[in-house]
Amino acid sequence: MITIQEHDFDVAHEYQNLLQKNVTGGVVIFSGLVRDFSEHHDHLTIQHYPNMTEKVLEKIEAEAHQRWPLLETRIIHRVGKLSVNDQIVFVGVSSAHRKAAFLACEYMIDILKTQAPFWKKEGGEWVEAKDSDNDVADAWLTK
Amino acid sequence: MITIQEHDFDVAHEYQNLLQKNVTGGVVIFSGLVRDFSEHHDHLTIQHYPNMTEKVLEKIEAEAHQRWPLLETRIIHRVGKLSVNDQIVFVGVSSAHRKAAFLACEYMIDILKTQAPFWKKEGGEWVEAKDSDNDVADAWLTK
Amino acid sequence: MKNEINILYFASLAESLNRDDEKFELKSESLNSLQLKKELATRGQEWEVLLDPSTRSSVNLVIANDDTEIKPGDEVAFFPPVTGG
Amino acid sequence: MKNEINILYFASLAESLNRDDEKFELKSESLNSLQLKKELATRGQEWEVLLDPSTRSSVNLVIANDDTEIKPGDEVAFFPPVTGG
Repeated sequence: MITIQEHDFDVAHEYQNLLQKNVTGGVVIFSGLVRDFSEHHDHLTIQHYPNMTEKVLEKIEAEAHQRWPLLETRIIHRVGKLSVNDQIVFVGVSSAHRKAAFLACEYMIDILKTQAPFWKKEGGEWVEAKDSDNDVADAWLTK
Repeated sequence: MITIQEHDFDVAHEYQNLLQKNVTGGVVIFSGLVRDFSEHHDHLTIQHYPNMTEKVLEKIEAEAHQRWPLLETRIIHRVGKLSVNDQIVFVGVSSAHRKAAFLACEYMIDILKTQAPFWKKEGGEWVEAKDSDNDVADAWLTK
Repeated sequence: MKNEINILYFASLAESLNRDDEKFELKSESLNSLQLKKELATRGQEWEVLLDPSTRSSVNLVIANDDTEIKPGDEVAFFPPVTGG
Repeated sequence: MKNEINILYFASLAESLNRDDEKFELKSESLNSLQLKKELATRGQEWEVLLDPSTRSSVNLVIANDDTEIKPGDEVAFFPPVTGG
């Protein structure tokens, strides 16, 4: 399931939802937070392209299920105004197998970073995309 | 920090403890659970070698900090009698960098699986070690 | 109008072009993404950013390349590289 | 006794050897892990599992190999491959 929302998410709640009775062997969770990026600003704003974002995230989720034997997957991305220490993004995976859960979780956040139409503005400046993020996404897409 | 305990752990509480004000960019968590392994039994028992277990887990944690730029790390392993769906093991990592957090989390659970002196008994049978677990641990130790 | 498309601009592009969206009338039945960008770039120097290789575009919510066909009623978007997560 | 070591057994080894631990008197000042295993294996067929390559051992909480030296007062443990996590 994927959700784009302004309000915060609850890691404990999302963790519980990933568990499937009797079959879950492992859960891997990634949670991204706002670091202290500047002496001059303490908040950032996240803009997105509604409708396209949902479509891209759903595709990322579907692709992960195709690549690995997964049980549940969850992506949450916040938009709007966020402050330092706020949670931004949640990616969670449950599986019978821990390796599949690790790979799928890392895959989803790596691809999200380069394909999902979100843009961050820190203080008055739009954040620049990182080459390193493109490199890790390319590594997934060529294997 | 590492803990070996009979009682359950709380993922939400452990997650909060991994966060360091202003500097945490990402948190990766692995939680392992008891799957339904048999029609005939619904519990397992975990034995361990006290003192040596602590020593091995502390070494795994220290090695992870040496390999990657991490903030907090946490390992919890339960012992005693567990039932299907119970949580067994928790490995959590926080870092400024998501890639470091993913690598360290997977490293710690992979090495724990092959080096920490725990033994599982499902119903009346001792669980056999898996070659696949040795292979993934060897992959870390030769790079 | 029958030959209209909807164009959306996001993030730094919306700011530098001073708009979030606009209706745009196609002069032909269809054209490709590159032709649209070239036509918009004639509006002035600030519009040449659309031809910058770093600028991304989508047609009907799917990432587009220069050859992607655009038809009346389509939703086209232009944006800088994404920075979510 | 001055020349004693403590030996611990875990999991399937503790069951098949029917003990969790024992005091064991060294006949020499020191010996290596392989020598200890060979001496214990003379107790009977079920003890030969100690010489099985899959059997792990530790000396004073550190994983040992056949060459690891054992001295009076040491804590030695024998156990099958671990299966935690």
